[in-house]
Parts: sequence; C-alpha cells; structure tokens
Amino acid sequence: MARIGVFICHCGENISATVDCPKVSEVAAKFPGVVYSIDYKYMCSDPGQSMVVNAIKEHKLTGVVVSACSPRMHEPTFRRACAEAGLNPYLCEMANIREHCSWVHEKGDKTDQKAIDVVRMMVEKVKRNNALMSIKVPVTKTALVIGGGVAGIQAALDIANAGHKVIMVERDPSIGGHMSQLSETFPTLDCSQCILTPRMVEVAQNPNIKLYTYAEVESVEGFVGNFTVKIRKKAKSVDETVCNGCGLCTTKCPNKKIPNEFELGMGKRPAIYVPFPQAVPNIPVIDKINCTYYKTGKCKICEKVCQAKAIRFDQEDEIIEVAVGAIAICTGFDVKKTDFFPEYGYGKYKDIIDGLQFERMASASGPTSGEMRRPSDGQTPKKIVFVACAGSRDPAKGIEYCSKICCMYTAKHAMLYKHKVHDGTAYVFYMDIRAAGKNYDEFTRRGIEEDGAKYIRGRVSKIYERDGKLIVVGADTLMNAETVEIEADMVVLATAGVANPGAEELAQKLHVSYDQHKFFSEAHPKLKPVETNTAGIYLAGACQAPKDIPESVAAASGVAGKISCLFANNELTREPLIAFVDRTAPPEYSSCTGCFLCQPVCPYNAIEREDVKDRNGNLIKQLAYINPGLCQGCGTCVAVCKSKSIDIDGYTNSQMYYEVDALLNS
Amino acid sequence: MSEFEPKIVAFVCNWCTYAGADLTGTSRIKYSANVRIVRFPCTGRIDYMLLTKAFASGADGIIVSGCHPNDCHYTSGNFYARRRWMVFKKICDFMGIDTRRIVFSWVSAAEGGKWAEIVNSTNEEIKKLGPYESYHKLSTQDILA
Amino acid sequence: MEEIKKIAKELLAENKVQLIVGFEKGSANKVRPAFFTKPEEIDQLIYNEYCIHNIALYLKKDICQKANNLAIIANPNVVRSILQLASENQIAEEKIKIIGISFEGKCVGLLDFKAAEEFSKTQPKGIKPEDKALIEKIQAMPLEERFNYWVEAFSPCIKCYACRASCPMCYCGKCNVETNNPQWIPVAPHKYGNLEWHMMRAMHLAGRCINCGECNRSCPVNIPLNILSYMLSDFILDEFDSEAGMNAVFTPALSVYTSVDKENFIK
Amino acid sequence: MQKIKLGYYPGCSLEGSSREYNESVQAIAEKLGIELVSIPDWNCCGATAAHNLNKELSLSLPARNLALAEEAGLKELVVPCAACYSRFTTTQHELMHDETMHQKVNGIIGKEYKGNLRILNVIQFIEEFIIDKLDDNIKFEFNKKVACYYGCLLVRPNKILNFDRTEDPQTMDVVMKKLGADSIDWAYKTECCGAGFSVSFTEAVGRLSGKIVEDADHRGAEALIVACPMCHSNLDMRRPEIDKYNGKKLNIPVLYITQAIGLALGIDRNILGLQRHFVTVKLNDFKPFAKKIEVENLQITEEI
Repeated sequence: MARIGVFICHCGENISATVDCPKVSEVAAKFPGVVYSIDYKYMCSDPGQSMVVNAIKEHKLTGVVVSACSPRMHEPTFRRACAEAGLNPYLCEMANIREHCSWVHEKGDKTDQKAIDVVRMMVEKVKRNNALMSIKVPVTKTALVIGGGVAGIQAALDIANAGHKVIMVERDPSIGGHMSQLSETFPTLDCSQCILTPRMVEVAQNPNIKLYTYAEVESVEGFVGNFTVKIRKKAKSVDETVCNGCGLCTTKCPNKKIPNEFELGMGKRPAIYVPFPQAVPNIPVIDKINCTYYKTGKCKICEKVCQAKAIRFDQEDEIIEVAVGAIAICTGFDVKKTDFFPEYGYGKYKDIIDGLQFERMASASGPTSGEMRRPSDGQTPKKIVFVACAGSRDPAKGIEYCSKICCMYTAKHAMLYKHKVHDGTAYVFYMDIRAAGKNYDEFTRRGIEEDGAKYIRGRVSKIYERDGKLIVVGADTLMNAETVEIEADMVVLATAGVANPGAEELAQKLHVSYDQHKFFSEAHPKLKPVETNTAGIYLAGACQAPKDIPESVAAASGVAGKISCLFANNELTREPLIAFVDRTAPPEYSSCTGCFLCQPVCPYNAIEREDVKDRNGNLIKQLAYINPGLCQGCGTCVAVCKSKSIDIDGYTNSQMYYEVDALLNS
Repeated sequence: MSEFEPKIVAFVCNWCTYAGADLTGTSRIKYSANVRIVRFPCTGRIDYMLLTKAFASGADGIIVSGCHPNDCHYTSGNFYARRRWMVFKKICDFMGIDTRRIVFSWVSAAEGGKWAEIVNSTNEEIKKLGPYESYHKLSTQDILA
Repeated sequence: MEEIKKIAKELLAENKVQLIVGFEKGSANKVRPAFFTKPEEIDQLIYNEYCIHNIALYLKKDICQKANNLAIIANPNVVRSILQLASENQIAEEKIKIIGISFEGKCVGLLDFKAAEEFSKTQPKGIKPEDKALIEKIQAMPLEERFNYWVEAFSPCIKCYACRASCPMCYCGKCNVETNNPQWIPVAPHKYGNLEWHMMRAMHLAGRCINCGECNRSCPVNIPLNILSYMLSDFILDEFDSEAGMNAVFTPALSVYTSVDKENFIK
Repeated sequence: MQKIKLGYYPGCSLEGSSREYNESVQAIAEKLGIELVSIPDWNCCGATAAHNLNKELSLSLPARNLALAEEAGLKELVVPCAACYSRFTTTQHELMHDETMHQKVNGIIGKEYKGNLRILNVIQFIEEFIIDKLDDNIKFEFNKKVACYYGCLLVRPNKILNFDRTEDPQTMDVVMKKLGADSIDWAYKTECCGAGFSVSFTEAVGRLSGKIVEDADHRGAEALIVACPMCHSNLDMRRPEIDKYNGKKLNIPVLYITQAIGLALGIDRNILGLQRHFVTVKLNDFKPFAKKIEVENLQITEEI
C-alpha cells in the first residue's frame, strides 16, 4: 500500500500570493494513498527539508511529492533529503506549482484547481515510481576546449595546471582571439598583447595541452565523462613538424594584396601568412582560395624559398578522433559590421568603422602603426564621433539587448584618440553610460573630465557624406532634444557584440541550447552560469553573451574548476533514468518479439541484439537489449515498441498513464 | 452558467518546452490556467496512446511540444516524433477524431513568450470548439452502459 | 498446378525441406490451409482461385517455428508478407523456400529473397476501386459524421481478435491489448474500447501493412478494417516514399526520418 | 497587343494642385498601351486629417474606395499620390489583421471589402508595367544628373509596405538610371519636406525643404525627381521660403518621375504639364536614345 507524503511550499510569497497553499494541502491529504500532507513557507530551507525527513521516518512514507518550484531547480535538493531519511531518492517527485502555476496565472479558484490537479497527477505518478540505483560510469580525464581566445586559454591553462590533459581546438591559424586584436584594455590601459601573448606561449608549451589550430569540431558523440569528438584539421599546406617559422615564404609570396582578416580588412596580407607576428603557433598557412598556385597551378615560390622544405601543396584535411570527458565552449563573439546600418550608409563610407577596426588602428602593431589615420585618405581625423549603442537596445530595428562592453571601450577609444591627437575633438553619442564594474565609472569620468571627450546624450539618426566630411545628425536630449549636426572626419560605431557565425551549428553538434540571438544558454542564469543543460559541457566567455575580459577569464576559471571537480573522481554517477527491455520467465523470456524496429531510432546505438540460447547453445530467441552505459534516456524506443516491451525508468508507461489518468478524477 | 473552461493537457519534452515554460514563469508572462503540463524526457517518448488516453480522461485539447528540429537534446527524438505525429494525425482525421484539438508545436528553452502564446491560442481555439463531448461520452457513458 | 506439385514433391523427397505450407480441399467447394511433410501427401495439395488467404500467417506459428526449414506456396501477398517479416527479423532466408505464384495463378518456381523482391515489384498492388471509393467517401464526410461512421462501424465488434489472428504482421507474443498494467485499451467490446483498439492496430501496422486485406475477410461482422491500413499505406507511400513488403532489408516509415519531413502542421 | 487594364485612384491632389502629375501618368500610360480605369464614385482617402481624429473614419474612407474597386472587378489599383497610397496600404494591412475592425468597417461602408486588391504606388506601377516597355519606346536619353527624392510616405512603414529599403531606397534611382540619368547619392532622400505644414507653417517648410533642395543643388543635380504631390508642392511652390532659408536663389527644377519618363518617351512638354511648375523646367539637349541601358537591380527588400 502506498504511503505518500505531500509537501506544499509557499516559496515565501512566490507561490502563496497566488495559490491557496493550505487549501491545496488540505485537498491533497484526501487523495487515495496520501497519508501526510503539509504546507510550509520554505520547503527548501533547512527546517523545510527536515520536515520531509521527519515525515518520511514518522509516517513510513513510500513516496514523496514536493509541490514547489520547477524540478530543474530543486529536485536534487529534495531527492537528497529523501535519501537522508532512508527513502530511495527516486521515490521523490516534484509538482511544479511555481514556474508553471503561481508565476503565470492570476490568483483565483482556477489557479488553485490547477495546483491541486498538478499535485494529484504527481501523486499518481509517484505511487508507481521505482526505487533506482544510480549508474556509475568511468571518466576520461581529458578536456576539450573549443576556441583559443582569452577564455579558452584561461580554461585550458587552469585545467592543465590541475594535472589533467587538455585538447584545444582553434578555428583560426593562431590562438589569441579578439583580445589579441585589441590595443589597450580598460580600465587600466595596459597593452592587450603584452598581457595576452605570454599566456598564449604558455598554452603552446604546457605538456598537458595538445593544440590544434586551423581546426574545427566535426562531430560530438557520447555523454559526460565519455565523449568522442571528431576534429577536422584543415590543411595548412605547411608541414608543422618541419616548418621553423622563419617567415621567408610570407615575405616572398607574390600575392600580397589580400585583405587581412586580423586587421579587419584595413591591412593586406600574402596568400601564405601568419595572422600576426606573435601568433601561436608561429606556423604559416596557405589561403587556398587566394593562392596563385591553387588558382592557376603555377607559382610555388614559397616552396622554392622554404629552406626547411615544409610546404605541402598536396596536404589534405585530416579528421582526428579524440576521447574526452568534458567540453568547454569558449568560441567567443563577433561584432556587427557597419554594413548592418542603412541609416549610416550600409557600410559604403570608408571612414565609418566599427570598434574592433578602431582597436587595430590604435594598436602599435596595427596597419597604421598606432597612428590615427582614417581609411579613406590616410589623413589624421581632427573631429571624430563615437556612436555608442549603434543598433543596440533597439527592439524596433536593431538588436534589442545591451552589448555591455561598448560603454567602456568607447570611453577608452575616446581617450586613446585624445592621447594620440591632442588637438582633435572626440564626440561620444550615448544613451546611458553603463560603467558598472571595479574602477569602471572612474575610467569613463577620466575620459570626460581629464581627456575632454565630449559626451552627448542622444542617438544618431543619420550619417551622410558631404564635401569629404561625414555629417553626423543626432539629438541632444539634455538640450531640449535639439538636433545636433557634427561635421566629422571619422566615425566609430560601437556596434553590437553578436554570436559568432557557426555558433548555431556548433550548438546543434553539441546538443546544447542557445537563445534567440544564437548565444549559448547557461543551465541556470544565476546558479549554473557556466554549465549548459548537457552534463559535461560548459561555457565560458562571450559565446554566452557579450562579456569583457575579466568576466570571460573569471568564467573560464569557473569552468576549469567545474571540470577539475568532474575529473577528481574516477567514476561518475549518472541518473538511472534509462530504458530497458522486459524479461520474463521461459519459455517467453520477454514480450519482445525481436523485430528491432527500435534499433534504428536509438541516437546512441544503445540497442543490441541479445541471443537467448538453450543449454546446448541453440538459439531460441533474439531479443532487444539496451546497454545501460550507452542509453541516455530519451525514450524514443519506448514509443516505437508495439508490444510495450520497452519501458523507461522515471517515465514508465505506468507512471505516465496514471499521471494522465489522474486528470479524469478532477 | 459559468463560461466553459477547457481542460488542456500539454505533453512536453524536458529540455526545450518544459524549460521554455519555466522561462515563461521566471519572466512572469501570464497565460491561461487551463493547461496541465506532463513532462517527458523527449518528444520521441510521447506515446500516441497517451493522447487518446488524455481525451478519454476528459481533456478537451492537447498540446504536444518539443525542441525545434536540430535542437533535440537527444539529437533526433523530435524527428521521429514529427513523423509519428503526421501519421497519427492522418489516422485521427480519417477516423473523425477532432485534430483541431491537438496542437503540435516547437517551443525552445528560450521561447517563454511563445509558450504562453501557444497555450493562450489553444485555449481560445478550444473554447470556440467547446467541450469534446463526443469523445468523453464514448469513454464514460459507453463503459457504464 | 502440376508444376507446383512437382516442385513441392521434389523438395520433400530430396529432404530439402521438412514442411510445406499450402492448401488442400476443404468442405464443400472450399479450400483450407494444409501442412505437408511427406512427398505422398502432396497429391492432396491444391492451388486454385479460392486460395487467396495469406498463409504467411503460419510462419510465426509453432508448426513452422519448429521446422528447421520449410517451403510455402506463395501468392504475391504471401511473398510480400515474407519479405516484410524478414525485414523485421522474423524469418531467415536460409529457412524458407518460396514457391511463387503470380496473381494470375501461374507458378513462377522457387524464389530466393532477391528474386522475391523482383517478383513483388512486378505484381499488381494498390487499393481496389471499391475500397478507394469508400475511403474517399469517408474523407468527404464532415468531422462529426466521420466519427459517428466509425463508432457505428465498430459497434458490432465483439473483440474476437480475428483481425489480429489472421494478420501475418500481428505476431507479438503479448499484444498490447492484453497488457493490463496499465490497461491501455479497455478489453470490453464497447464503443470506446473498440475505437481505440482499431486505431492502435492501424498505427501498429502503419508502414508495415502489405495490404492483403485478410483482416477484412476474417472479420465476422464485416467491419471494413482494411481501409484504415490502406489509407495509411497510401499516405506513407505518398509522404515518405516508403512501401512495406517490397524489400527483405527495409526499415518501416516510423523507424526512420528525413530532415525534410513536412512540418506545416507544427506551430 | 492586348491592352492592359488597371484600376486607378487619382485622389484629390491629382485633380487640383498636382494636375501635371495626373497628366503625366495618363500620358505615359496611354503611350505604352495601358488603360487606367478610375474607380467609379471614388471619395477622399482621408489623408492627412482623418487618422489623427478618428480611427474608424480613417479606415472606412479608403476601405470604401477599395471595396468599390473590387466591385468593379479590378485586380490592381494604381495610386500615384504617396499619401493616398499610404492610407490605402495601411487600411488593407489593418483590416486584414484585425477581423473585428474589418467587420465594423464593412458595416460602416455598407460593402464587403475582401482584401484581394493589389495596391501599387507609382514606382511599383512603373516597375511592373512600364520598365520592360522602355527599351522599345524610349526616344531620348534623360542624360542629366538627378537627385531622386522619396519623401517619407513612399517607403514607410516598412512593416506594412515591404517596399524598398527604408533608409536608403533605390527603386526610383534604378528607373532613372534606366532612362540614362546619372542618379546621385545624396543625403536627403527620405527626409521630411514639411508635408502638411505647406499651408499652415510655411517657415518650417522653408527650412525642411530648403535643406533638401540645397543638398541636391550642392551635389550638382540638375533636377529633383519626386513621386508625391505633397513633396512636389513643397519643393516647387515654396521656393521663395526655401530661398529665404538658404539665403540664395536655387533654380533646380522638380519633376515627377512620370514627367521624366514622358520626356524620355518624347511626349510633348505641355502634355506632361511641365509648364505648370513654379520653377521653370529648362532641361533640354536630350541625347537621342542609342542603346539599351543595363542597370543592376539592387536587392531592395530590407531585412528587419
């Protein structure tokens, strides 16, 4: 006989303000099988959990329904409490009356009725729950870090220094990411490359880190502790083991007119190139699209000049398969290009650039060697306009979110400009100055007060060119919203930080979720900020949302900590919510007919054919068998099985049937 | 007589729509209280027998919802589900079971607003159609008769 | 006819098979399925226009299961059933010899699976005009009328399960209707239980039915059961280009998918 | 050749202050074998007053015209006036997205508007029915530097019209290039001309239109090309206020795009109504048309 306990949580007022919790508790007490029902202010608190523990012991409960928040929030909490009281944790279910009820409905009878129904459905389900034992699986103590920007570098170094193996995959020919493109960093104005490049070298030299540059993740299979990852190593056309990085090939390449990606098109590079002088590894790659040899079959000058004989025109992409236990996604972000803005000329004006291009212009190693020279004619801009929130925070026609880093880097840009062009004027159009961070507000103030950047609170409606000047038309909302027109020599748009192209595809390969802007989603916005919904896959840096360097680094170290925790054990415990095929006594052995129509639908190839043999080894029957190590518990096989021979723990046919059946009684 | 309040059951997957409905909650977007959510690991797990069972149990409308194509936590459960729904819908149509009462949707973990819209539009639609008496009668009266 | 007998006799005489499944004369003018184990019994074997039953059904019965190898007199429906059963791991090619009979009643000799697949493709298929007409008639009905049509059509059903018993694809040891925890389908022959039972059967046969029509023939109360499966087979062929009973290696429509499956019905 | 028959809504401006717009549309249509059928018993579209005062009225006035056009069996409706066009498309959009309002308006006008009509502004009309015929009929190249001025109503709101790029429209430029013109890139394509203040607040018109005319002139344009009677009035008629604002006299003429096409087709200037303008249209010396002009058709739909 079932002895179910029902625990209704008020969640402070989160639930009780809308749902009549005492009434729900009262009604639930009368459900068949319920022997104990109570409501309390905070079930997840210590006293609340103790109530559960004590009730289990006192009333000899065989099942528990906690009616509170989403099971995604506190299911582990209450399952632990049950275990503490000696009840199998899988005999505990949660009825979601907060996210799915009190927060989304108005106070009233209908909402109370819903809460009651939800509890009844869960009571009927929990009556049929089975005691389950968690599954132990081995852990491969190697981490995969996808992306070699500052977040990836930090995560890789921390994990490697904890004594674990790391495989890093970087799409570009060098690690370093966007941070290596920056000139100086806020709020200290220290040189970005000076602080980053030693870390890049450390990655290359760390014996625990295996680095694959010019490589991408091809496919990912498996689950936490046991992923199998295929990496596509794109052909560099250069033998990395032989090349000594002398760079002669890059100087002799006759085709030097290719827009340089690292300089965001503001500089040129040859067809065989290293993206920037401090690149790690310092090995060139041949850009097959622009290389004269690949285009015409003639040239091969690089091959002729290479003393190390490292050029390999016949090199092909290579697929490498690796086994890893955890994955850190550190793929970073991109900035919206200026051609996104019709009101600013769809990118047709050369002297309207984005923030990242300005970084290159301000960088001592950039295309202008750090001098302020506008792209159209190389003149020093005497009047420069920075447009913050260019296209951001604009649900009507732009990007609705705040990119967070632009206020700070725009202040930095204005300062850098003033430091380089003393007699120049820098205007900043802004909506709000969001300088929340340690020493951040002080920094923007310095830009305004000491360096004299002219801040105008208002948006820019239009920019057009007239007589070689860019006319910036905006409003000054602090001056009666009067129209302001500035004749500028150059304009810098602080465009939105957006998800990297390819983020969606990667998310689909990894089966992690992403938001409407294609940024990866964390498992919980507050309490699981670096985890994804998929166990063993973590997030760091700006692939999650626009983030500045300290935040990215902190998240990366957080990920490294999480992965190190995972690797601290030789085995990990997995939820036993997996499918199984029934077995009965001979001569049936199972109701499974061995049709194996379940086999093709399993995404994990977990369904095997088991031979049932007699004593003499003669085959009696072939039955489906689900490998518990491989099954991830999707249950697709359950719905496919005609004879209902397959069932899945946690969501058994009987549980689901009676959960639905409970509706009838309401 | 009070207005007809439909009974709607939602069969949703744990990873996308259940999480999406959680987001509706955390975003405090209001929707009709006539829906009861049943959580499954994946749309691939949702047995069509449970849909007829829900109608028999008194449901006036059903929502079946999971991850968008390519977003399935288990890679492909939603693709098998999609086919099964097509065939199930076809046989239901043929047998005169009112498929206007079954709403299929993709709601991702990020689409809290869409979830509220789906529930509300389903609720409105079912209100227009009225209670699913022909099926309820079949399942209750005929058993007793 | 003589050729069939000749082949059958040889198979038994040369010990190539232990059992032959075919037909013999029944009472009055009727025929009935028969099992032959000795060459001399073959004189009783007949094949005529009345031998329309899908005897592939017996392949999953004890008598055939116990035989190490066997032969079967196979009209196109039987051949298709064998291919479908083979694709579902229910019968091995080594075990069975198919004595093929075309739809005109002509013996085409012994068929291996490859030949059976070819044979299956050459034989007429598709829905009979009168069945198609009925399907279209039902589809044209307003919703409520359609529902009532089926409720009424199923109302004489006494849950005798002749449809299941006569269907070669209904080989589950324990049918879903007999599972009782939970009791998915009410066993009592009332309208509701009947509706769900027949719907479930149609769904279980979706993508697997070879459209032999045996369920319809065997139904003692003449429910047009076959059109449920016919309609679905037609839909599945149309929508997924998938057809049961054509290949010995085959995955039915509901165990596969394509990324371009329609989803205009999904919000 | 079978004559193309299209619905036509002239509206009040084209019968009054902008007769030359009407004349030039009719002239090029006739020349190219297109019959424009006016909606029988048409009424005012309600612009610009109605939608500030009464929503139902502002929808009912256009809806009656649209319903009349449908009753007359018309499939397309050419609406040259940008304000009328804006009211018509807005009405269609609102009624098709709001069933309650749709029923209400049907009740008010005593007719059933079905929403099957395709409403075309003058540019869409040119793109669909004129442009392909130009190569065979053109007599002169419009070999002038022109500034195409779209104004506010032709391309906005994009959500409803889904026509051209809101901030940097191109369709008129494409047509003008096709005629052989050098269509310049300039800053005031879609800025406000002062619109309804034409009568009530001429100083504002002087300032707003002044900037437009000045920029076009400054960039060396020999003519401003428009497709809206209101824009034309402000840029042409308010030249004294414009000149006062700019502190100099500007002689750049303002032509309707249909007049420009008419000139290229060799239609008499007086038939096109050029003599009615306040700013004298001196343009001449057109080159005889020699060979087909290839114009790259820009991707003009804007992604939102």
